[in-house]
Amino acid sequence: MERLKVNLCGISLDNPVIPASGTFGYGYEFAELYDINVLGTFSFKGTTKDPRFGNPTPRIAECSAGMINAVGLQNPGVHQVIDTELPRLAQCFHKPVMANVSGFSVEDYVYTCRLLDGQSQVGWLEVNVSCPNVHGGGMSFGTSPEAAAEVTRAVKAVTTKPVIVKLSPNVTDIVSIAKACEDAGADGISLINTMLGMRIDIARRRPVIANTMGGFSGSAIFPVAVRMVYQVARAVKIPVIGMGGVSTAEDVIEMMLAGATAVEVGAANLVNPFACRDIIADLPETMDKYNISTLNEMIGGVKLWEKM
Amino acid sequence: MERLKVNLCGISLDNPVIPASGTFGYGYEFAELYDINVLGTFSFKGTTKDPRFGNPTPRIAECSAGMINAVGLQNPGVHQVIDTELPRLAQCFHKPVMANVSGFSVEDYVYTCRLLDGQSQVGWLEVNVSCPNVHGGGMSFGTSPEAAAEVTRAVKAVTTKPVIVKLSPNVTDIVSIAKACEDAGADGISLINTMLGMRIDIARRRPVIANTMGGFSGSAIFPVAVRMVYQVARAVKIPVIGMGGVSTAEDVIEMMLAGATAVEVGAANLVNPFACRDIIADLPETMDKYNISTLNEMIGGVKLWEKM
Amino acid sequence: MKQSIFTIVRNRALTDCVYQMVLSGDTSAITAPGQFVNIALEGKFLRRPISVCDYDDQTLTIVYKVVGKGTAQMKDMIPGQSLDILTGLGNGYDLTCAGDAPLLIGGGVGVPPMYNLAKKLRAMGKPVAVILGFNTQSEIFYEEQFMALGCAVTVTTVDGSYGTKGFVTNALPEYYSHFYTCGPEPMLKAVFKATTTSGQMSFEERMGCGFGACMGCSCKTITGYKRICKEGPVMRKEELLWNV
Amino acid sequence: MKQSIFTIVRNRALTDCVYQMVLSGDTSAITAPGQFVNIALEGKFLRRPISVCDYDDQTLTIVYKVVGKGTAQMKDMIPGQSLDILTGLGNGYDLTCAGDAPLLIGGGVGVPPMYNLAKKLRAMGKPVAVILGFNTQSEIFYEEQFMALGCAVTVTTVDGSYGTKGFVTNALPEYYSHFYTCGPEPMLKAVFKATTTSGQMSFEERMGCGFGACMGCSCKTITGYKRICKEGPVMRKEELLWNV
Repeated sequence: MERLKVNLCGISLDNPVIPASGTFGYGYEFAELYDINVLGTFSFKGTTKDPRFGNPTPRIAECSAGMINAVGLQNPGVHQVIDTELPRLAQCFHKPVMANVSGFSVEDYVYTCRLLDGQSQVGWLEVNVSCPNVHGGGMSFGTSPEAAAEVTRAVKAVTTKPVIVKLSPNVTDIVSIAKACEDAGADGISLINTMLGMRIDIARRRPVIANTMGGFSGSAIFPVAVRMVYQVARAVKIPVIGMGGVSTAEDVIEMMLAGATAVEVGAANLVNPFACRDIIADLPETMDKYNISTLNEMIGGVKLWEKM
Repeated sequence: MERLKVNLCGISLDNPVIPASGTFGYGYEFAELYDINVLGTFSFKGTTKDPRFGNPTPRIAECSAGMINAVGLQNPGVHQVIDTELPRLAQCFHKPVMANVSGFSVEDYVYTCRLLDGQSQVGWLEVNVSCPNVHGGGMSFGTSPEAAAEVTRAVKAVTTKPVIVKLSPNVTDIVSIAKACEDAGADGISLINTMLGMRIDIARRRPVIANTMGGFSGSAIFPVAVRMVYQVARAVKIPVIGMGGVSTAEDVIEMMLAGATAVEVGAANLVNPFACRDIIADLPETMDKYNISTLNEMIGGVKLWEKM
Repeated sequence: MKQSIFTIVRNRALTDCVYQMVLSGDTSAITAPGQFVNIALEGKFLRRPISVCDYDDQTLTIVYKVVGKGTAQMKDMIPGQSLDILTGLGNGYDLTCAGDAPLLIGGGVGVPPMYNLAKKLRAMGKPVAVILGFNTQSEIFYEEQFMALGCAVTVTTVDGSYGTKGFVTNALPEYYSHFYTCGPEPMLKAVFKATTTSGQMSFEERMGCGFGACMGCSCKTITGYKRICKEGPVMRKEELLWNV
Repeated sequence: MKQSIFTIVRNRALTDCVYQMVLSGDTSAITAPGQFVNIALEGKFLRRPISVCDYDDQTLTIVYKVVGKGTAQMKDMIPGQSLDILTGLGNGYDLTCAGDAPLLIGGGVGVPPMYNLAKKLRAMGKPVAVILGFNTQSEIFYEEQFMALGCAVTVTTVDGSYGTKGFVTNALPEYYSHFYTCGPEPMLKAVFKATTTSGQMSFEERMGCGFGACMGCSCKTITGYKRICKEGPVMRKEELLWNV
């Protein structure tokens, strides 16, 4: 369907809908539920150099219109991803996949990105400098322009595919970090990762989550995501992937008007395993309702009120 | 009711429930709905040196589990507050009130705080360095430790009553800002103010709010508020007022377990004008349900899981 | 203002997208036509402000247009279901300055508040002229209800498919003593410009609370800042800052 | 896994806080006793995972304890109301290793999944011994249902108010070929320690999705990391990393 197509860093997407990392595994399990080739693409589980079990359980807390997770980058490590997960994915997904990478040092990021960059199935590298659930790493890279730029530069030096840097919303000035990544060579920016949140079980008088705090996602964070996507998209020239609480076709259009070239869907997949399939199916009718001929022309289309 | 009492900066509160600034006017209008003396106290409408109309309308946007406002500190100015609003309040409220102050320069804050400090009805000064809806002021003071400390120091120099600094959540490191205020002489910290958010009307393809962005509040932001209250309360020695999405007696207890000495209720007042009265009425039964004898002993009572 | 639970008695379509809902409950806080109510809806954070079309001791009638998810939710509700409603909001119309020949002008969803106003004025024994403006015939509602009150009713349609072709301002009578109006802002501005007498105009604005707490719906007038939900929604023509 | 809409046929209290809900809908995705379903509730972000107590071609029976706002909402639902449910979640119990004298041990809300398991084993013609553990007599449910299946039922209560005084482990029979259990972790650990045969144990954990996507409920086993919602909730005694 031509009217849904967008171009993300030189690669055409049939539609802008992308399941977000950590909510779609390595894809093949969702392929048992529906044909995942209807997706624009998807971002696979955050992958690190070495295998990780992640954080102790409980890892999940419920909130109004959202949830907190503190999984802590559980993943089998890049070597098993290449040896086992990607071949399995190849049998059910025939589009370029987005490889989501995390690390605890610049060397980690370089090591993992170099290996995944060499995989023909991989279309983009999404470098996560914003995981709130791992200590001495993850988010710390995403809260300073210098650190984010350093990771970006180092990864760009060893890769050939588009590098999209995934930013944390838990910062004072998201624009300065996005610009630093752009200046360091990033081909795109994706945001927002989860917000650092906490819930307390008042009966037990302890945090609901064993790791005390975790990453808050779901429709509750959508207004913050739209704001940051808007701020970043007008400040950088590279494409922006918007995410954070997207759960309907309307949300996708709102994110694109704010400046997103593509849109990731996260927590919604955990509540409705068919969320992305349904959003894609709803897009044409929703576009008709709002007199939108092509999604591409929605990108950054918001017009401000004249200041009084 | 003894078991609900807490002490805020040397002043005893009958209960920790405080309507937040900007959701309760100058009190007397709510007094037509119920006896507002049931409140611990309330924080009156953000007051500035000069009268302000605020931002153009529309100023309000709805969100999942919350709302965005961009009122922009509409208020009659400190002189009319003292000449007209406070005398009117005196007829229906017989407890010390919390005076909420905003400004666009350190001099503004000093001018307004000095005048309100001299009013016998005023018990505390809540210095708002975190309004997201005014340009060249408000939030800018709340996003750097130095600026927040400078305002705090200047206000403390001309006042005798407890000064509580109200912080913005739109920062990378809330703890450093809270500590800077404590070091500058603040008697308390209140947080969180609203989160900067945005919604877009996809039919009109323009922001819902004339001012483009605004302050996001409501139960949606509660997990971020609990997290920041927890982080700040364990880092400072002065009392912390917790706020952000509180709408039930359970929420009040959760905030106190996180470290709050008192709790402000904001957006909930706009949906249910009797919200604070109802929360206070629900507290005793809720405390019984969770075997809580006094609220005072809940303050900072959360115990962490042992790390594995 | 009162917060209370109302029960839906009837909920029916008047046109493709305009519905009438009749509710039973405590209406004692409603003191004048032109006031509005604020309705809490399951799963929506903010209440929905809707003008009062008609009311008596135990019945409230509202006429609403389906514009978003909230009003779409309302149209699907059935008799017996209940709603949490704040009543008695806003100032409402002042009947004392109606004079001997009041003129009521309603445009689209601005028509409903005119109904109870007309009823009250008729009860005072006054002749009431009503102009109802719509875009086209299929959008017309409440014409016969106003006739049943004994009002002199003129309907205008922009496309001329029914009644007088054009805008409400194309149907102003020779003589009227005072006007009352409600409708979209362009219509209000046209009425402001075309009318020769004093009058009262009801305004719409996105509201937070609807009862004066949040300052979400403020506007500037000759007599200072006003909250459309509290000092409004009805403003005197004389206090508006329009130069049209 | 299937996502489909079920209609409530019955919803009744079994004890003060334990309820039984019978629903009709598409149960075709349920392949084994010990699986669970994940229920979407109005106004709650996450679904509520509940173990399957019994099922046939068009009926699903769940027995749930009211522990929070979500389950409180469920207990207030009435026949005719519908629920969005994910079915066929988790691995369920393996009947092939039951042996000649399977032993079923359920504690509190761990009792329900034992019911369909017992039914299946009885249908295979096996003698089934069941131990049901509760704190006190007022909490007991489903004893007669298990008897009706022809099981040898022993009830234990911690306070001795009914049946054998003490824990389920105080009632282990002389001989059994294989055990199946579900209940609170302290009970599972006691069973793990007291049993002499191979067995299968069903685990609980806070879940995000319930179908393996979020890694919210992972645990470590001898055979590697497992997701309680996907490779579990049933684990083999042999693969647990417990040294109790």
